[in-house]
Amino acid sequence: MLSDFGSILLFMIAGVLFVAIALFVSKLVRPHRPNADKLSTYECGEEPIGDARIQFNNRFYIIGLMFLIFEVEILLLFPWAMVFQDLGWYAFSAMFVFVFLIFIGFIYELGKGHLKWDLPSPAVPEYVEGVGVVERDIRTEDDEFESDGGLTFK
Amino acid sequence: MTWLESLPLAVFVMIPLVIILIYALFAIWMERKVAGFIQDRLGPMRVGGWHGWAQSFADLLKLIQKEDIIPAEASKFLFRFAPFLMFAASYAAFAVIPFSSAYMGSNIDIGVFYLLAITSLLTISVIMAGWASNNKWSLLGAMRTAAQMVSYEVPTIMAVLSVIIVAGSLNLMTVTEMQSGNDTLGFLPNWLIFQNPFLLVAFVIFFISILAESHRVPFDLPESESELVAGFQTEYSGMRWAMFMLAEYADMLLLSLLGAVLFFGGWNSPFGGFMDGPIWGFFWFMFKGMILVFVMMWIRWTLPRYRVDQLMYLCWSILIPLSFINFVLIALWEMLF
Amino acid sequence: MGLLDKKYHDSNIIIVNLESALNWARKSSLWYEQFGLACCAIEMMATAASRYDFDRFGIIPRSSPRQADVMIVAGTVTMKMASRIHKLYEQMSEPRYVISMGSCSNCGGPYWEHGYHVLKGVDKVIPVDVYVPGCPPRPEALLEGFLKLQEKIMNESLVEEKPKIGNTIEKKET
Amino acid sequence: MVHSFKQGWQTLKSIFTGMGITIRHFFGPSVTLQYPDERDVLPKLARSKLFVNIDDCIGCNLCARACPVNCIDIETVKAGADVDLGKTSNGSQKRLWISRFVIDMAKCMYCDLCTYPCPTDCIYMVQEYEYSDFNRDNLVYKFSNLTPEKIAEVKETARIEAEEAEKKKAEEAAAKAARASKASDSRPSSVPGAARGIPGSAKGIPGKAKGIPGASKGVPGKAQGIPGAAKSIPGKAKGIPGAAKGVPGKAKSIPGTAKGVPGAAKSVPTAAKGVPGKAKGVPGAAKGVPGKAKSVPTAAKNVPGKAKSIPGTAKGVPGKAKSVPTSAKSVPGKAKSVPGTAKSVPGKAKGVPGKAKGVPGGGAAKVPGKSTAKQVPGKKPPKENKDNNTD
Repeated sequence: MLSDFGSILLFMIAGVLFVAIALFVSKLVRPHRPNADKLSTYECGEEPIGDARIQFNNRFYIIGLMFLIFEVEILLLFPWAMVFQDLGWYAFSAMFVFVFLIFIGFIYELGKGHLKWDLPSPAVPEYVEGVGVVERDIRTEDDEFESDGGLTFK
Repeated sequence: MTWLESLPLAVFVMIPLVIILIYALFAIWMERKVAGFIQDRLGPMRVGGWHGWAQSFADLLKLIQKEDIIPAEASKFLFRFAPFLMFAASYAAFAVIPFSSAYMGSNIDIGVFYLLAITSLLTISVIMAGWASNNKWSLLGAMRTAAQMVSYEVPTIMAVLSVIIVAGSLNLMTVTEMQSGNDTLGFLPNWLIFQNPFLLVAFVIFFISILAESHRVPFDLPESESELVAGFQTEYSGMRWAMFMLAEYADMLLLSLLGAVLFFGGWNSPFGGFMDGPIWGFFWFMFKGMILVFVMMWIRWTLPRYRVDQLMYLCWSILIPLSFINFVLIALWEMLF
Repeated sequence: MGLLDKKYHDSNIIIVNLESALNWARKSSLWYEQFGLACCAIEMMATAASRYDFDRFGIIPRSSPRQADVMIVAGTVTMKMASRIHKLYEQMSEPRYVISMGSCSNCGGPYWEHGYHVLKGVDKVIPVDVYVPGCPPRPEALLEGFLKLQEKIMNESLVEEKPKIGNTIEKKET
Repeated sequence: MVHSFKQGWQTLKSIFTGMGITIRHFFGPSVTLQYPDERDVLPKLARSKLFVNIDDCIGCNLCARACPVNCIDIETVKAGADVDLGKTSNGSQKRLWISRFVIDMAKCMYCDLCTYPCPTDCIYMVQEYEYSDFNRDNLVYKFSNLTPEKIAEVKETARIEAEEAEKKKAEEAAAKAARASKASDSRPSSVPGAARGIPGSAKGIPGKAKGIPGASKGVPGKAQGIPGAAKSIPGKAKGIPGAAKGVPGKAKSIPGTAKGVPGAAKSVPTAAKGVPGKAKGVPGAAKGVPGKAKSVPTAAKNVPGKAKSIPGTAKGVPGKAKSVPTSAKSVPGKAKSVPGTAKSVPGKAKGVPGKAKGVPGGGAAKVPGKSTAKQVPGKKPPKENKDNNTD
């Protein structure tokens, strides 16, 4: 008899097979008439400029790193969650300290604004003598930053 | 697993596939009907006769006929591979879902852990699709999706862990079985959501997070039509795109069913022993799952979409601290009572 | 080389049934590429809204041309837009259809004579299946255009000889 | 902190309020009109398809003139005096055969302006809006109820009648001129500018200019008052730019001013004008003047692959025909018709003051893909004219 993990493998194979069969059936029916225009990259009717694989913002990396930290923490929580009722207060307090420490770090990160998702500032172009046109941020320091507007922690 | 074990393995493995396919055909039709009714429209009415019941079949048959386009500048291998990974990952996760007291694909003891791990592959396939398409919309959509999915994975897992603390098992069959009976406060079913007041909060966190995990409105930034055309699916056409769609609906069902298992007693009948048994169990399980799916659709046609910074704010500044605090409180409750 | 690329010389019962099933699927699931260019787009939106409800026919909008079946060119096609329309049409996956909605995209409309900037009919850049007259057409007129398109799709065939509807129609004398 | 909770509470509250509203609509009635089964009742003044009750049409052309987009095309033929076409429903006598009444509904912009000027209310909008078609040509609606044979017949009749009437007029004019010459007792001069006009023939103009009774020519300033002599002076015919419709094989231009009828034109005796300021009032004097006809057909219809833009009139005499079809090159990647230089060939031109219809036989530059027509320089006055003058 197949082991339990064996049937999981079977599920994966079944998933792949299903996609393969569906695409094969479609291949039997669908037309195939490629041309240069059709195979060009869709960009709302414009000619795409340059490669699409551009650099992206490094806040994605920061989120990735944060996620990694939390996932590792969660990984440690799983076995703990299974048995903590048997181990009692000792296990609870140990994990509490662990979670608390990570949480402190998280709050620090949040307070520093590293998870803040920058909004484009409402800038107005303005002519400055001798400098030319500059874009000035009309938002002042005193302006209340909308609490839903960024990742600032207050 | 009793009489079903005698089935040939191929059939045994295919059961969730049949369920997913029927569900997807039904859910697509249902989504359009729900959208129609909420907007005072009617939704599909003409295809196939009664209330357009054949609409999904027509869609499927049409998608089979659609030409398959792989853009010239795309990375061909990754472009072809992404739908495979996406569907296979979401399908493999169904292995640990206990559809009924008699059927479960794989009765492993780390079921929840496995499920959460394998659904993370969806993130990879989304990035794969977005990157391979060589399209700016696709890449932006894929990056947003990745950020969204990994961010919301944390509150999802914290909410699930809260249930695990109470249940004390990672095997979903065990979790379901311990929720049988009708003893809570004398009349309520023994569902986990009634066991602990903080589990209600955990369920809210869980539900919000699975909305984001399965890219449903108000967190459908990956496919936000108004800004990103169709997100990471922009360059996909025909059957390849249908696979994405199917995987997405399967994901939605998977997470709803997970919610039903963890909080609403899985295949347990709400009436105790009444209407119980494997077949009824399957009915109740799907019923609970579909109710959650319906709520997802209901929310879809109610709430506007979040902005990407609001999305991140909600996750990192609200849900994650809240889920941690809630987690500790549940643990404390369990220690005290 | 799929089935839809082939043309059979004679039909038999399998082909007939297959083609009617495929045609039925195509006609029942017309996802449209939104190409609202001018005032007609408002009527197109109105058709999709609650009162007239495109979705009753299984017609829903898709943003990406890769997944769309029919392009509704709704509005004034300027010379600048013409090349975009052509490109987007090419980027749609086949089988694909075009509905020209309103006078402007039918033949230039009010600009047919002196409009230096307007394409005199979108059929100069892409093949149009159904012309919906009106300035702008009522939502019902657009729906009727879709019904006409469905009729046309049902007359498509995997067999060579069968003449296509549209080419055989005599000029109307009203 | 309190603020945050307050905000959180408000968020939840608004979410549940919203969901309450949507669920009420979910169970509420729908407003959808099941279109092919049900139909809206259109308001009375709804603008839709145009319809012409051709029995009531008197061919007055008012609707075509009112149309801002020129989507109505009417052609009429005069009925003979002895033919009774009947009356319209409001009592007007019909005098014209309507050989062509075409409305291009593809172009129509549903402004309803055509229905107001109609004296017999025969053009109106009907409540029909479903007439989409697979072929754009099917959106051109023809309303004339005459058969092609009938049209040919009535045209022939009209032509004969017109010729007869012309002859009659010419005779009258000749008689008048004869009387005038008798009265003044002068003979045709042989000096330059001598009229060589033969009543009723008035040739000397290349093309098919019809003879004008009493038309001849003289030198400006000299041959006045010569009986039977008319002067042909290089004149100018100006077509109204823009009014010329470039229909394949047909150019219609309505020179509003028709000053010095194009030489190619068939000038009506009564319109004769001598040299400005001098030869006025010569009875029977007509001017068949090689002229300059300028027409600017802006909206020549360009069919892919064919430039069918026909420069306006200026036929009959090698004149100066300038045509500037501005809307050339309309199809990206397809037919490019070179704007501008259509060849104007002396053709047939009928010029009636107020209305000149040019039907150039070979005037159309029909070159597939590119029209490389030349323009015949026609600035100088026709030779013949000069010769005549120096005679």
